[in-house]
Formats: sequence, C-alpha cells, structure tokens
Amino acid sequence: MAESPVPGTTAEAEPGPIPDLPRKRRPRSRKPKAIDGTEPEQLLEYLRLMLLIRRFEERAAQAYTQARIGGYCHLNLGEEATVVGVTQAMEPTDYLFTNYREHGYALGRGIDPGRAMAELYGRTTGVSKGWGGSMHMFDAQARLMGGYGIVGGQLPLAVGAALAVSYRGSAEAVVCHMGDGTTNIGAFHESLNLASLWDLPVVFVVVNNQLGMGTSVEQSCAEPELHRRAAAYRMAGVRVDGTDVLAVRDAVREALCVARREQRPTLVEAVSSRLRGHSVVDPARYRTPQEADAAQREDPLPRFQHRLREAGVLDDRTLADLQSAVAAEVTRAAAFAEESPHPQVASLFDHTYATAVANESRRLPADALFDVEAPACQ
Amino acid sequence: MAESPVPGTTAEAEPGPIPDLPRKRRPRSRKPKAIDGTEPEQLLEYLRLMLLIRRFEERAAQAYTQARIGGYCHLNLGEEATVVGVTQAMEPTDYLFTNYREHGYALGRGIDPGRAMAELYGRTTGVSKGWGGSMHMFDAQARLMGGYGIVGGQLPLAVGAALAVSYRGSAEAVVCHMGDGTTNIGAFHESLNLASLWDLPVVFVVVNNQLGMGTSVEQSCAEPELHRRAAAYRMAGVRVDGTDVLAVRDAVREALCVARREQRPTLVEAVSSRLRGHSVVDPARYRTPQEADAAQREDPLPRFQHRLREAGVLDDRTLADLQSAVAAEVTRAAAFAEESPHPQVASLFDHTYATAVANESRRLPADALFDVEAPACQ
Amino acid sequence: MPVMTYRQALRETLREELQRDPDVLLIGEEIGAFEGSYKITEGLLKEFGPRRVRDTPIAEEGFVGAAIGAAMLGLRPIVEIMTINFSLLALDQIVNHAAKIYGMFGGQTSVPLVIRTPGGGGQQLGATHSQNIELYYSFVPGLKVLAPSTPAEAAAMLRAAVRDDDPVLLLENLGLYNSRGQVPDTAEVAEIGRAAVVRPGRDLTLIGYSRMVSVALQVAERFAESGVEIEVVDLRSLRPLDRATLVESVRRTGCAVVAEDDWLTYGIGAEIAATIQEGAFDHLDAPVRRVAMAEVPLPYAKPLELAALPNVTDLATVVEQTLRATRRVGA
Amino acid sequence: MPVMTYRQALRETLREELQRDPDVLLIGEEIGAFEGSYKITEGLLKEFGPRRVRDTPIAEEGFVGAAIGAAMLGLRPIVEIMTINFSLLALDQIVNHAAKIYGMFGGQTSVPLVIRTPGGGGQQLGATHSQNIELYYSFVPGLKVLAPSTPAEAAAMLRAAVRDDDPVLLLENLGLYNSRGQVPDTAEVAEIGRAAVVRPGRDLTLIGYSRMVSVALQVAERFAESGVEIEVVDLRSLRPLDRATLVESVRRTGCAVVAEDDWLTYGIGAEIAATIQEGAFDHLDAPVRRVAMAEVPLPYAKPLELAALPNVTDLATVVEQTLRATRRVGA
Ligand SMILES: Cc1ncc(C[n+]2csc(CCOP(=O)(O)OP(=O)(O)O)c2C)c(N)n1
Ligand SMILES: Cc1ncc(C[n+]2csc(CCOP(=O)(O)OP(=O)(O)O)c2C)c(N)n1
Ligand SMILES: [Mg+2]
Ligand SMILES: [Mg+2]
Repeated sequence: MAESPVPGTTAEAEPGPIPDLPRKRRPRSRKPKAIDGTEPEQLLEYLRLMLLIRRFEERAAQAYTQARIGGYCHLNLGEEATVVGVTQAMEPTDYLFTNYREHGYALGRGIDPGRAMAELYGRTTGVSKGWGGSMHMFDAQARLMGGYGIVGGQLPLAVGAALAVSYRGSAEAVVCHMGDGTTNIGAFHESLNLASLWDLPVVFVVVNNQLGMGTSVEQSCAEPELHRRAAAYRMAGVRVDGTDVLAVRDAVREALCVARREQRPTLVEAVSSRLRGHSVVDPARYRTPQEADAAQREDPLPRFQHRLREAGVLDDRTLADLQSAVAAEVTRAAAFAEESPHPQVASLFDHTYATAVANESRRLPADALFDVEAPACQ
Repeated sequence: MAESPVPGTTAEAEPGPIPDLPRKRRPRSRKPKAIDGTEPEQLLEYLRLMLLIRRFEERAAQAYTQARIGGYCHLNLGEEATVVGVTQAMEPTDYLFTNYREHGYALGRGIDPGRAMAELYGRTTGVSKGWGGSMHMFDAQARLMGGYGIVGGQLPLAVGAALAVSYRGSAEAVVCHMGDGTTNIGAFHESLNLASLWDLPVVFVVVNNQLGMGTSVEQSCAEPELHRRAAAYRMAGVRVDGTDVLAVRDAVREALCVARREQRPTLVEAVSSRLRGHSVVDPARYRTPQEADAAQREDPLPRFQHRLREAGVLDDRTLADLQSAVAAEVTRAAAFAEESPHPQVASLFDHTYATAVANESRRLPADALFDVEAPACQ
Repeated sequence: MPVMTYRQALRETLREELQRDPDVLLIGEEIGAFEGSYKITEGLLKEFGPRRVRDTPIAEEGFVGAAIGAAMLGLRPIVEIMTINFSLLALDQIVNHAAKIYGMFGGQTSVPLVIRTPGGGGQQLGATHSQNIELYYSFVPGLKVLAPSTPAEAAAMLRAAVRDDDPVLLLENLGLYNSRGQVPDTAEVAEIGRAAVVRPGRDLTLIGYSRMVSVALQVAERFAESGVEIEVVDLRSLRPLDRATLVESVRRTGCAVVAEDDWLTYGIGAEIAATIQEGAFDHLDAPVRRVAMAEVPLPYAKPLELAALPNVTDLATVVEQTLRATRRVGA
Repeated sequence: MPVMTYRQALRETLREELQRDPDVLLIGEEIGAFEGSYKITEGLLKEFGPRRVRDTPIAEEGFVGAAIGAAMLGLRPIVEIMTINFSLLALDQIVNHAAKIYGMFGGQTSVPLVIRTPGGGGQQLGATHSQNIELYYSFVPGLKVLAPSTPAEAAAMLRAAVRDDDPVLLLENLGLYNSRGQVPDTAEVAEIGRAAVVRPGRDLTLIGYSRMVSVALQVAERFAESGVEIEVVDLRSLRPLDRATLVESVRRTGCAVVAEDDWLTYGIGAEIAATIQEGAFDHLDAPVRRVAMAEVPLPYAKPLELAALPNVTDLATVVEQTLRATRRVGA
C-alpha cells in the first residue's frame, strides 16, 4: 500500500454523476453481474446493511426527538458506505475502536439492532447494559472495543490493542475509526508515531466528512488532505471515496493485509459528507443551502443503488424487499428496546471496580460516612 | 524557504574533515576574509559567544558538582554553534521560547552571564530572581520568554506569542527552540498545525542532538528526518548542519524573513551532537565509546576555529585573547552569583498572583487556618 | 434590572468586554460559525469578525497554551473549553504553565487569561462527559477559580476575570445556562475571593456553589415553611477560598451541611468541612455532613444517573438529620 | 529479611513480576537503555529484552493510552511516568479512559494496568517538577491509588497492583528512593484499601502517607522522649480510603494531626480532617490540624523551598499546639 499515486486527485474533486433514482423499471432480462469481483449476493448484503444503518439512524433521531434517548446522539447518515466498507473488510477476530458516532459500526460488526437500540434507550439489554448510551457501545464478542466520546481518546487505546496483538504474535489486526477533526489533536500524532515506530498491525480510518461540528476541514487542518499526514510517521496513507462502499472495503482490506503480513500500520482517509447536523439537535445553520444540497448529492445510498441497478443486481422489487426487511428489523429493535427493563438502582455500584477491595465507596448522595443514628464504624 | 533540496543529505551523513587544532602558527600575512559575506569582526564575535557558552557551561557543571547549583542542570555543550546561530539571527525585538537546556540562549540574547549564573545559584540577582533555576530563565527585556521544563510545553506558548504579534500586526517574530525528542509529543503537532493554519510569524527550531535522554532519534521518531514532519502542516521544513554557526544563522534568518514578510511559520532542524550526558549527573553509559568519540568529532568549536584560521580571521593570539576574556567573564559571573543574596523567606508569597485579591493563602506549613490561641476569624 | 438567562448574561458580558477592550479576544472550538456548543457566543463572530472570535481545531492543549502565550504578550484572551471534561487535555498547560509562569519567572510576566468552561451532570452524557472536576483547578496556587450561581454573578464574575491579571477559571454549569435572574445594568465587577451569605438564617449553614446554590435555596425555602431558618452560603470563589465567611456563619448557626455536585471523597466539600471543624470547633453541635455525587463513573441510564446525583430531597434529608443531631428538631 | 532500599524493592519486585507472568511488560520513557530516570529499572532491559521492557518516545498520553489498550486485551502493563508532574499530559487517558472503561461499558472489559510514578519536592526542581498531585487520581472512582511509605510496602503494593484487575496508580516518592528498610522475602501482597497503624499510641493520632509517614514517625519518637505517646497511621491506600481505621484511632486518642506533602487547600488532608470530624465528632478534644506545603508555585531557591515544604519541626509544632488545645500538655 503506497500513497495515492496522484495526490490531490480526490473523490470530492471529481464528483460522480448525480444519480437520479430511475423511475422506469429496467428490463429484467439483464443477468446480474459481479462488480470488481464482488458477487451479487455480497453486493446486496452491503446494500442491506447500508439501508439498515440508514433506517436505524432515522429511527434513533425520531426516538431522540421523542426524548426516549438522552445525552448526545450522533448519526452515521451519509457515511453508510464507509461504515459498511470498513466493517466488511474486517475479519471477525479483528478489533474495532470507534468514536461516539458508532451506531453503524455496531450494526456492521453484526450486533443485533435490538441490543444497539436498547443501549440508546439505556436499558439492561443494551450492548453496554445501558451504562454507555449512544456514544459508548461495546461488545466483547463482536470485538467492538468501544465508542469513545473524547475526541482522539480511542487512538492510543487502539495502538495498545495492536501492541498486545503484536506482543502475542497473533494474526489479528486492529481498526481505529476517527473523524477528520480528530487528526488535529495531540493523541493522533502520538498514536501514529507509536504505531509506525513499533510496527503495529493497526489501520487508522479517518472518516473525512469535511466537518468537525461546524468547522470545515480546511479551517481546522493545515494539511486538509489528511492521508498525507501519514508521511510524518513514514506510514502509508491513502485516500478513497467514502461514498463508495467497494472502494472503502478494498482499501481497508488491503491495509489489513499489510497490517497482518508486514506488521505495518496504514492511514486510510475516506471522504464523504454528513447529511445532517453534527448531532440530532444540531440544525446545521452554518451550512449554506448550496452546501447542504451538495451533501445530499453525495448520499451514498442512491449512488450504490444506481450502480447495482446498472449491473443488473438490483431491481425495484428487490429494493422494496430489502427496505421492508430493514424497516421491520428496526421496528423490532425499537420495540425490543422499549420493552426492555431499565437498570435497577441497586446496580449503581456494580461496575466501579473489576476486583473488589476493602472500603470501596457505595454511598448514595444522602448517605452519611458512618451510621448516623448509632455512630460506630466497626 | 523551501524544503531542503536533497532530503536525506544531512550534516551527520557527511562528516566534514576532522579539524585538528593547528600546532604551527600560520603566516600572518594573509588578509582576514569575510566568510559567506560575514565580516571578520562578526565572525570573531560568534566565536567569542561560542567560547563564552562553552566556558559558562563547564563552570556550571563544576558548580553543580560542588552542590552550589541544585535541581537538574542541562548544558548546551556541543550545541554552541546552533545556539549562537539562532540567537544572532534574531532581532532584539523578536521573542524566544526555549526549553530547560537554555543557558546558552540566555547568553546569546545578551543577558549578563552574572545574572544567568546567579539564577543557577538561586539568588535574587538571577534572571528569574532565583525562582526559576537552571530550567526556567526568563528576561522580559531580552525577550527571552522562558526556559520550560515540561517537554513541549513551550510550543503552544510560542504559537500564542506569535498570535499576539499577528493580532497586533507588528513586525516582530517568535522563535521556539526544542529538542528532537520533543517532536513526538502531542503539543508539537497541535502547535505546528495552529501556526500554519493561522499564518503565524514563528520559527520552530529543532535541535536534533540525536538523543532524548538516552533514547536515539531513530528509536523515538518514526520519521527521524525531523524537518519532513513540517509537511503534515503544509509548512516549510529545512535541515541544516547544527555545528555550523553560519548555516544555522542563515537558515533561521531566512525563516524569520518569511515569518515577517509572509507571516508563515518554518521548521528548522539543526543537527548536532551532545558532548556529555543529558544533564550534569548523567554519565551517559548508554553510549558506546565509538558514539562518544563521534560526538567529540562533531564539536563545533574546533571546527569553527579551523574555519576562521583558514580564512585568516583567527590566529593563536586572538584565540588566546578571546579565551582569557571569556574565562574572566565567567569567573566574574560565578563570583557575582556567589556574592549575591539568597531570597528572603518573607518573599515566599510575593509571586503567586499578579493581582492581589481577598483571602489569598499565605500560610507556612505549621500555620493554622485561624489564629490558634485566640480563635477569631474576623 | 433586566431579567435574563445565565447564557444571555455571559453572552452580553462577552460582547461588552469585546467592545470595551481591543485586547480581549475569544478563542475556542466551534465558538464562531457554530456559535458555541451551548450557544454562549451566538452572534459574536458576526459582530466582531474572526480576528476577535477565533475558531480553533480540536486541540485543547494547543489552543489553551496559545491563549496563555498571547496573554504573556498582553492580550486578554477568553478561552472557551467546550466542557470541563475536555479540559483534562489542556491541564498541563493550565497547571504547569498558566499557573506557574508568574511565580516561576520571579513575577516578570503575568498571564491575564480567562478560561470559561461548564461542568455539570444530569444530561445523560455518560461517564466521561458529566464530571465535576473543578477540584483540579481549585487545588492549584497561581490560579483563581470562580463559580457563579446566578446570571448576575455570571456577568459580574466574568467581568472580574477579564480584568484580573492572573489566569482565572470561570466554572459555568450546563444545568444553569437556561436559568433566569435579574442582572443589574450597572456592569458590576465581582470581588474575587469572597463568599456570600445569599440567604440569612440562624439554625443551620448550608453551603454550596454553582448549581447547588439553587438546590440549597430550595431546601431552605422548604424548611422555612416549618419555621427552620437556614442560612445559605454561596462559596462563589473556590480559589482563593473565603474561609472567614464560612466560619463566621457556622459559629452563629452551630452546624453546617455542604452541597456539591462532584464526588464526595476528596471533593470540594472536604475542604469546607475541614475548614469548619478547624475554625468553628467550639461552636459545632453536629458534624459537618456533605451531600455529593455517588462515587461511580456516571452511568448513562436515567434511573442510575438520577440515583447518583444529589438532589433537593437528598439535601433536605441530610439537613434534617443534622438538625436532629444538634437536638434542634425532635428525633 | 533482607534490608534494601525502596528503589531496590521496586526493582526486585518488577523483576519477579516479569518472571512470574508473561503478560507483564514494562512501558515508559528511558526505562530501557537509560535504565530509568531514577534507575528503578536498572538491568531489566538486559535481562528481559525490548519486548518486555519497552522504551517509548516522549508521549505520555500516547504510551499511557497504549498501555490501557493493551490491558483491555489482557496484558498487564506496568507503566512508568517519569515524575507525577508529567502525568498531567496523560490525565485524560487515565481519568477519562482507564478509570471509565470498566463502568462505561457495563463491566465488559477491565483494565489491569499499573502506573508507577514518583511525587516529591525538596530537590530544587522548581515549580513544575515538584508537585504532589496524587489528589488528581485519588479523587477518581474507578482508579485505585496506593502510596507506599517503606521498601517493604513498595514491594507488597506493587505486587498487589499488578495482580489487581483495575487501573492502579502506585505513588512513589523521590525522597524515599534511597531510604532503607527490611523487606520480607515471602513475596507479601498488600491489601488494597487498608490503612495501618504503624506505631501505636494513646495521646494523639498522626496521619500521613508516603514520605510523610517517616516524618511522622520521627516526630512520634521525639515526643516519646517526654512521655507523649503518638499513634501514627499510614493511609497506604488513598483510594479506596480506609476511614474506619482512621476514625477508630481518633476515637481512642481524641485528637489528630494530618501530615501531607501537597498543598493544604483541597489537599488529601482535607478529606482526612472531614472524615474524622464526621466519624469521631463526639470524641474530638481539638480540631484536626493539617501540616502541608505552602500554597505557592514552589520556588527553586533553597531557602524558599525549605520554607515552603513541611518538615519535622513544623509537624512537631502543630502536634504540640494540638495537644495543648486538648489541655493534655500545659499551656
Ligand atoms: C477532546 C474533545 N474536544 C471536544 C469535543 C467536542 N466534540 C465532539 S465531536 C466534535 C467534532 C469532531 O469532529 P470529527 O473528528 O471530524 O468527527 P465527526 O463528528 O465529524 O464524525 C467535537 C469538537 C470532544 N468530544 N472531545
Ligand atoms: C512531558 C515531559 N516528559 C518527560 C520529561 C523528562 N525529560 C526531560 S528532558 C527529556 C528528553 C528531551 O529530549 P529532547 O527533546 O531531544 O531535548 P534535549 O534534552 O536532547 O535537548 C525528557 C524525557 C519532561 N521534562 N517532560
Ligand atoms: Mg468530521
Ligand atoms: Mg535531543
């Protein structure tokens, strides 16, 4: 994996054709074709996952508006191709560290949408038992090593996971997802330096959605072609079109190969657009209508559908089936979340420490340090 | 100012001839020549400063061993050419931020050696009134904006000073000195990004002495050609021979020009060798005798003397005069330090706050919160 | 005396300070185009332009440090750190640099810097985004820490902070931004280092700061109905700490309860209790009790969060128990 | 029972733990070729090689975070942070990550990590290199904080820390590295969360941790000459804090003094005093006093440094005053 051959040639500089959803049904005669060697079933599975994420996120937004979800809620809308490309490039034994914008990654790792939604609802059946919420999904089995809310916080952790893999000499690899704005924080620098210096099997995936919250990548990164930052660590860096699920998958797959085979890290930058505000509550007024329109034109879903139709892999019927299937799945997920129990207050002190020791504090706000009525501390 | 034209061509890769101090007196007939347009007086002044720093540091080491100086004590031995090149490229109105290895920079900025030595001795006549010690010299008039002991801590500060200059539109510039190991810490990344993004008049000078404490630059920097790290911020980066005072001066002068004229930052890497341990107490056992010898061969003082002799600028007599002058100056400095008063305990609370406010704590360790004998708090 | 929110009071004061002093500038993440994560800086970029209202990359250490450096050259930056949780990334710059530069260099340069940042839990933001770590700043000589509890205090303290030549941390609170109150239009400048008795009483001293002052006032109100007169002290300045006002109050009332939003062990209240037992030892009729957050990484789920955070009922319970311990209300 | 220094006790224990458990590895700046800034890891690189003893770049946040991530996958890293002052740069990783990961994810993954770091002043290292900020860790639920005061404790606590599944901060002290003491060769494992009465007495309880325990013992010795029996309690575990042992002691002695090396206001001693006044209220004959560092950025100059740091005389003075306040020694 080398630097992208023609630096500056970027996905957003060369926007693809604006795919109108074809109104007319295509002749059904065409035989479905593989695209770039990916079989139709696989392609449809990618589409299904992208639709599932889309639908899940829309439902999450709705539930948030209805105050069924608290805290902050950041969605992957517009990033579905990247999410699916990244997660489908990984082996089940690989580890994934993400940030707070991770619902899609959980689904992409095969986590049941019900458990993901239940986490948003703060229920005991949630992936993090209701302790994490939207920003902090974790699933040991799926090797989803956590969504993290501190920008950049997951990078050193991912480096450490890769260090553990390297220490043990096992064949796993680590993927670490972050946003474009995250490349400006110190942890990015320290982590990439360590990963390269120590020859660790980790792939850094930067989702360049061109915005922090409201600050553009040009306003925050002195080098806005983020893949180039890898050079400061003699690390390979590549840029791909983040709205192209196959391109993302291929780049990440290749990087994972390099990680496993050569024990070398790679920085993969996937360029896409955020369809809505930074989080559900953000009306994104800082965007001009033109910018908002441009983002809509980058929507990966119609693009991919168009491509699948062109290849004869998708027709209206199949799409409708997929859509109703994911709709049902999300409805089921929401119902599951809704019906799941809230954690008991008695469990408040269950997860402060893994190893119990003497004198741990288990005091509620009105509790005295010692028994009030009969002061005796033994 | 662009990237160094042939990356990889470095001072240490092409060691110059090992300059033996010539034993025979050269024919006195040769007329002193300017070198690269620098007049003889100026050249001799550079030599004088380098000799002064050498002598000062040797004296500091001695005083430290005699427990006249406490804390840590880091010397500029081997870095004299860089120190003089950097400081002599600056205008008096420019600001200089350094790290804990800054005695030479203080002298280079024209601070009286007595006041510098008195700081090491912790006396009230010291540049920082005895409050800073070896690592924390500051002089408002000389615009020496501080030695800082936290690795990387000075970088954001220097960026801020440059921001203030830019905010006011004045013609000053800022120089920020650091070591090679410092390029691995988060503050380096955040600071260079800010400086480039905000078009600030600041020059980052990395003194690459090829070691942190005992860790080599290759063991700590995934990209050990440190000037290349500037590219991650679309910033110009250059590498110069840090044992060549004129090369350093020219590179920094040029970078300061760019800072003033174009309001653009530059990273200047000056490669040299540390002649002794990391600090006075460090016997540097991690170095092989070969490595230690190699460092001695990089000593900038004999090199520069040789060059000046070649140009007819320096003869034995002049050198002897210079040496005895700086020796006298350092002796005077030590005597001044020795005779200067220690701070009074009564001054302990003088510098906690610049603006006095109610209820500041001025309590010595055994003081009660309230008057013990007659408890009354009003 | 206009009535406005805490948010508005901060915003208006920022605007006034920007107008008043050309050396004042605002620095922070998303304070410009985005108008602030909590909209404190709404409209200010438009009014003052990017020179005075400077958006930064996500680089807490870098931009806080840059503000310190700019302050060393005489600017008076007001930095916003989006929430106090993220300030940990800038802690080295604040503790090892801003707080040290004046003393370490023998008083040669001051750092006239203001850091505004909100604490607060209760918004289901989870363990890393709900902390109250003002302790980290209050502990450090060289810093000043102010914690306004009302819109009027927010304005007056921000003004004081900007005019002070030392680094001042202004602790705001997510839970107070929408709270309303009268703000005098006389541009009051708060006195740093002074606590205030915000409600007089003779039966018990209830001490809080920031959001907990309003909780304390509610509790006092409740007890007043049954004739118990609780004195409420607002600490206002966490550093310097006004011990005299505290102790003077407890010497009169004979007992005290501390209300704080941070964790109990080693929290702010520990110093308050320690101070009172030393300064009012002979006057205390009952131990000083503290009401604080349960010592857990704050869970996301609402019922757990509610259980962990101190509320009016908790405070009332402890006040009741304390009064009973003094035998001033029947057991 | 070999006699060895605190430094040797740490080094030997590191060696044993590396031998015992292949998942243990050391990570830190200059711990390999340089053998540690304070030579704790001398010889270990040679013995165990760079896989087990890993030198890092200067990147506290990065390598501490990496150790956390490695611990999540089951390694048991022991990280050295050169001095506690530099830990501020890693604080976000420690407080927002190491301390939160177990709870925030509902108990799915633990972080079996040890962070070793020395505090301590008194070496003329100046304001930024002489701080005692164990408070920053002791305050945080999810962390455990141990402060050994002797070579034997250093060994036993390090062992306990390595075997514990939670992130443990082991607070060492520059001033103790050369101190000597007997270390049992039975590989004791300390109990986390327990204080200890290290010298029994009936007249006053003197409480300290780390370096101040030895200062306290000297003071106790001195008073013993005049027949005053001082009980010395070593806190040992700053989190969890063993309140019962403290309070039980003070209920017997009736008065207490706290000795700490950090700043007074909001320092560790505040919680100790607050705890005692709550738990031994009816037994206290005098207020709990604290002896602590003067609240200044610590100056370099020796006379100023000496004046700012608490010493035996300071502690003896306050003990004397406290005894007098209880009327147990004549006024
Ligand atoms: C250290 C830190 N600073 C600030 C924030 C507030 N914050 C949350 S998300 C965000 C923007 C992140 O932008 P980017 O990395 O591009 O990721 P995106 O949200 O676009 O996926 C900010 C500033 C934070 N969570 N952590
Ligand atoms: C944040 C921080 N970490 C560690 C240290 C300890 N330390 C002091 S100097 C030094 C090495 C610095 O190396 P370099 O940047 O190359 O500068 P040099 O000393 O070679 O001039 C280290 C690790 C420190 N002072 N600050
Ligand atoms: Mg983004
Ligand atoms: Mg170096």
